[in-house]
Amino acid sequence: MSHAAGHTLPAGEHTVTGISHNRLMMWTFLASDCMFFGSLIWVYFAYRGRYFEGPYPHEVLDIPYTSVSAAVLLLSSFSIVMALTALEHADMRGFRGWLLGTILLGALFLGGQYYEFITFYHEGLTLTSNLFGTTFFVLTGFHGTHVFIGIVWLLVQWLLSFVGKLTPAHVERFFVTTLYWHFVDIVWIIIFMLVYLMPY
Amino acid sequence: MKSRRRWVAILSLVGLTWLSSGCGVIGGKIASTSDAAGDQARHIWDLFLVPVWWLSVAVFILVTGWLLLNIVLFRRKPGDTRIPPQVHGHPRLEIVWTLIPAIILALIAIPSTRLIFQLNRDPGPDSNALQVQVIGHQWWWEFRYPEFGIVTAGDLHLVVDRPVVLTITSHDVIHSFWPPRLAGKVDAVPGRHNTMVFTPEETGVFYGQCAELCGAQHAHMQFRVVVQTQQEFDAWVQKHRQPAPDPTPGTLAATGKELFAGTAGCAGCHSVNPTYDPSTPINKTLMVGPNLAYFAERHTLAAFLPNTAENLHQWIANTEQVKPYSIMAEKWWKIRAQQNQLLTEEQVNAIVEYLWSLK
Amino acid sequence: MAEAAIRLEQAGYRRSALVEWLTTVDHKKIGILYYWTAIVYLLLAGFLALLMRIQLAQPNMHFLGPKTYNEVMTMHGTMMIFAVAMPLNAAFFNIAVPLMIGARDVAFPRLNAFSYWSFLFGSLLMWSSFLFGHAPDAGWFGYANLSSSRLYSAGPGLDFWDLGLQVLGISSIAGALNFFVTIVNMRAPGMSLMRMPVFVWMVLITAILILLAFPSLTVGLFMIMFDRYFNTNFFNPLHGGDPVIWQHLFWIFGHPEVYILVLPPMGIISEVLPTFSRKPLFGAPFVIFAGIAIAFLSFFVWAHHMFTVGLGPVPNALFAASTMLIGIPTGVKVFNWLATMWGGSLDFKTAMKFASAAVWMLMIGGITGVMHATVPLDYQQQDSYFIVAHFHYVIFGVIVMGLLAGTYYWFPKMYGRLLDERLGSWHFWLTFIGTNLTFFPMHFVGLDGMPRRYFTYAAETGWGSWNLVITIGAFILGLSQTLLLVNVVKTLRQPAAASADPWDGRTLEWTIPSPPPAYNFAVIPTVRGRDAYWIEKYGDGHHTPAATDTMQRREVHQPRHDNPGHSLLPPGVHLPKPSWWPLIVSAGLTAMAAGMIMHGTETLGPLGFPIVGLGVFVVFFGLLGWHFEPAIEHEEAHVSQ
Amino acid sequence: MHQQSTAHAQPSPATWVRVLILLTIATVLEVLTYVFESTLGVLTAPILIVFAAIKFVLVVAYYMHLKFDNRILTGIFTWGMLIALSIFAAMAAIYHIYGQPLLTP
Repeated sequence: MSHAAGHTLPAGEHTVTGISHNRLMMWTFLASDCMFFGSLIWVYFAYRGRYFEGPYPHEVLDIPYTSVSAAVLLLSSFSIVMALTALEHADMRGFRGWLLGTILLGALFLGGQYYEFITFYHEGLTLTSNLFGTTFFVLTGFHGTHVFIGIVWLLVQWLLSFVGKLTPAHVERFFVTTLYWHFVDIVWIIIFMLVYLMPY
Repeated sequence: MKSRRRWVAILSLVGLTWLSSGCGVIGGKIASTSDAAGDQARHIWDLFLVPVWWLSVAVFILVTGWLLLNIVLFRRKPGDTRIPPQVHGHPRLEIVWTLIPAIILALIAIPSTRLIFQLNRDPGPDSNALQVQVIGHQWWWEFRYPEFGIVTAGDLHLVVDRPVVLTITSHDVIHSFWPPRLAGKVDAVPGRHNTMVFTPEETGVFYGQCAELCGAQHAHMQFRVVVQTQQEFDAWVQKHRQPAPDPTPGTLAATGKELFAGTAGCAGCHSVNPTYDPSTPINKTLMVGPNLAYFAERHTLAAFLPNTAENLHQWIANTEQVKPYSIMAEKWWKIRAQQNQLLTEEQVNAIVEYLWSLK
Repeated sequence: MAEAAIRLEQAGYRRSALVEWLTTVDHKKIGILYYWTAIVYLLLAGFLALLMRIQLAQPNMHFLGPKTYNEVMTMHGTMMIFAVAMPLNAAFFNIAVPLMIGARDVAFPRLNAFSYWSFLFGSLLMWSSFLFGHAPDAGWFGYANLSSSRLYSAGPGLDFWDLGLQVLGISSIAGALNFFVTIVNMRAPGMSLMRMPVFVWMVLITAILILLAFPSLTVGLFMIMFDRYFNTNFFNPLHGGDPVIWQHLFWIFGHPEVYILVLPPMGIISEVLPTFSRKPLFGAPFVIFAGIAIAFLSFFVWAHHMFTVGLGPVPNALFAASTMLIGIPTGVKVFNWLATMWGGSLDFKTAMKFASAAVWMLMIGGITGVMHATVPLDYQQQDSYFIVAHFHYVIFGVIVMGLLAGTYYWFPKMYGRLLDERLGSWHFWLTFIGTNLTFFPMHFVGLDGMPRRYFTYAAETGWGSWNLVITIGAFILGLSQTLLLVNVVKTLRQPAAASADPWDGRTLEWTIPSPPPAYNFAVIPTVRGRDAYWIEKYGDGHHTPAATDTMQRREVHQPRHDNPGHSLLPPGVHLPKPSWWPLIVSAGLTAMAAGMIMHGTETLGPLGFPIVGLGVFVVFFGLLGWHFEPAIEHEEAHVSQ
Repeated sequence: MHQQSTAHAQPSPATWVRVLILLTIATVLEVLTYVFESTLGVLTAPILIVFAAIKFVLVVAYYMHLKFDNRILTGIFTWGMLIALSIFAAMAAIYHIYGQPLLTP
């Protein structure tokens, strides 16, 4: 059994640090992505309250609804870590199940976001209506794009697991995917707090 | 061969040192920051000379001297296979040359920080400071005097030895207001109003320009600062509170006035009334084009040409050649050219005559 | 090249030279591709500079119109930064880093190829704007709202700029990830971080800077794109948008970018000076820590580009202080370089000439840099030619001269030949004189009040005489660069006779033949200290004696590329397999950008989104293909065993 | 070798469940903080930040294995976060402390 999501390196790879190239690259990429979402967030925050015309945040934001979708994304972090554990234990049935669950939770979150955007649109909040619309849609939209890419990536791996291209030998590769997925989740933790819950 | 190369090196370094010593290479020009005529420009130039310039010279001599010494003393002789002592470092020296720049920077930072706050100080209500609003447009400058309800363009009238508080903003893109001999520059940003405070110290006409890329005609966005005595300024204000008298009926100028207000379409963008409602917000346009009240008194035309009758004639008749991409070229001259409605020679003469009667 | 062909022949098939270059994943070849692409762009963007200098030679010239001037000025700046300086740096990352750390390749060879192709396509996309008559014209910094509103910048010019930069940004981030992982994970045994060559250190720091700085630019460019395409309000003052936000985002990227450009050349200087002084770098740990300090501070100084924006005295004073702090590590570097030369045995080969001149230029650029950090002085100097003088001393004087030093230094590792020293000397002196003649008088016109980015000026300003000198200097500078090409052509016509170690080098790349075989090291060396090779040859002069069984002896007699008898791979060496996927994925990426540009035009608008869709499709299936393709040529490994 | 130095109890599904429970509790408390915003007053913002930080650290340390993984990775991610946070603080100060009154259209 490989430990803690494959402390073992993939076959044929020798590294100075003992960290696989892929894992090191993913963490470095995530550090870089911190600055990407950071930039979006600090523009959002600089413009906070500079809304010359409505609809204003408190008029459109639906906290109970978004709390549920935030919980859905948190739950997907749990299910993907379960999928990883299953893969480490070479439990392919469990792996496929948890992974499918993760994909569905991610899709549920995206669907929820889509529904939210449509609702806001009908309440008059658009990309162009005011600065809140502009910064809100672009920030959450980029997050949604990250989720979408994550879903596609997971879906590909899920399909690969049926044709024997994703096996317990590829646990390191899958682990790197889970890192990305969790990062998308923690970005939402910040956005949920800063955009939705923080009082205006 | 070798020695000749060395001489090339030494001579070029000596030459550069001479050049950099600034022997008569700067100053004496209409925009020289070294010829201060206002307190802000003077403070800045003083800070530039002491301590910044002299510390720079010291660093320059230290580094250049050391480098030249290295080159002269330690050049490898042909066939020399000696391996010099392998010195890896010297922690005490490292401390020394960490401290040297730190001390130099502190010597600069302290007076600099003091000056930052001094230059940004509001002169307060007792200072009798003049209030002027400066609004950048593509590509000309508008000046409003809310105290007097006067609006003008191109020429900023100030009073010698009387502080002025400029409130600077922009109507379209970012510009930067820069009268080099009087003060530094402050950006004109749409949606923000920045302030600039200074006191002109000499009378005269001073050159100013835009310093932030603002589109095709960025280079043609000048203004003049006319620094007057209090009496001259009061007279100017007095005069500008009324519109200029109408030209005598029947003269060419009177025809020009008709054209200006009528078929030539000038009045669509330009007003000749020097007054405005002072409660208008700074970012509300009064008119698309510059206010032309008392146009004949202005120093520049189209924000860069000397204000002469020939230039004015050229500008109206051939706008597209004189200042392409300007609103007047794009939205007036080109459209009229397409519709074959360009003004005739006589009509242009009449308008020139009319504008020149505004004094 | 010849070697790879032999290798592939054994695998049962042979590829044409063109296909080989298109599919190569060998870092040495990718480095050469980077190098020549960037040199061609250097000449093109330099040509643009000469056009500007003709226009400004005298007052009221009518050589370039106002709009053309702005286009030429914008493309000169943008291309010099993103398509010349950064790729030239990347060229030397590729050529030198794996060799210096004793690795057989980079961590992700195909990603490396992807970086190159997306750089090539992105830059071609931007250059193509000239063909469509709409080059970007808002300056390399593209200040909003001039750049973000179609009201003030009509036509697709700024779209080319915006989307072209996005592609180049992706290329840079991919490259930085690759070199970060390579340096952290692939050093030869014994090469601890503090034994790493200083150039490799600077590359590591640069990679971190790219990774943390570029996202801010990416986000800013997206915002400009949204403003231009979808009428959002990011920089629209009518809805409360503040154009200054773009300046923050841009300079949060832009200031680290300066160090992204300058740290690798500083690393080259730190390799060249010791080699030609026969002395180790003086205070190497301090030079390294100075680099780290500069990199860290560079994230907190961005507003010094914005002193006249109206942030208020307190932010201005704080950013001035943080900016001045950068002067300290920079000074430490300069003094350590001078101390390296002190007491050495200085051999003024062309590389050494360029490196020592770069130290001197850095001093001048540094002094004027401190002047700009002094806020009140900046009120006068901001956006004047004084600034232009300052950053050209850094960008041309340090970065380009440092990279030219690298060219003369590492040319044997690129082509197995030494560049001609006589021509090199002429090249250096003309470049040195031209640089100073061009950029020094800019200080004077700047203090005389001449603003940047003016396409013309009036005679009464009195700026004409110095501008004529500047133009003459620019032509000397521009024309003297042809000497480099002459030198290269002349050198490449001679047989590849350079020895493995022509300069009596100090680092690992000199232990292997020039040019190195495809696999670099037959045996991965073991490192016993900084200046790994020097220690093997001579000892470190203190505790570590020279090796008896030197790396020199073990490594230099590795098979040469022109010796077919030794073309087999050493046992256990697996080479990455050539691949089309990097090329395909970057083509798809560029198609996305091109489609977006089309979407913004009137004539090609309807084609836009279908082409974006096609691009997405190509990228997705390209990535799948990439994923399924084995990364390593297993057959060859078997053949060799 | 690194694994040994940072050897921890091998995480198991039980750990993941425990973390999930903590995450859920933190989220519920977060939403409650929002609900009682008027009572909490100025404390609302800091409390929300603390809960978000707790959730953030839980996911990063456990689900993303940083707690069990090589310290280098923690360092890389922390530096990225740190610089992003510092710039966030600087931008917030520039816009909300030193910001100037805006011109309304």
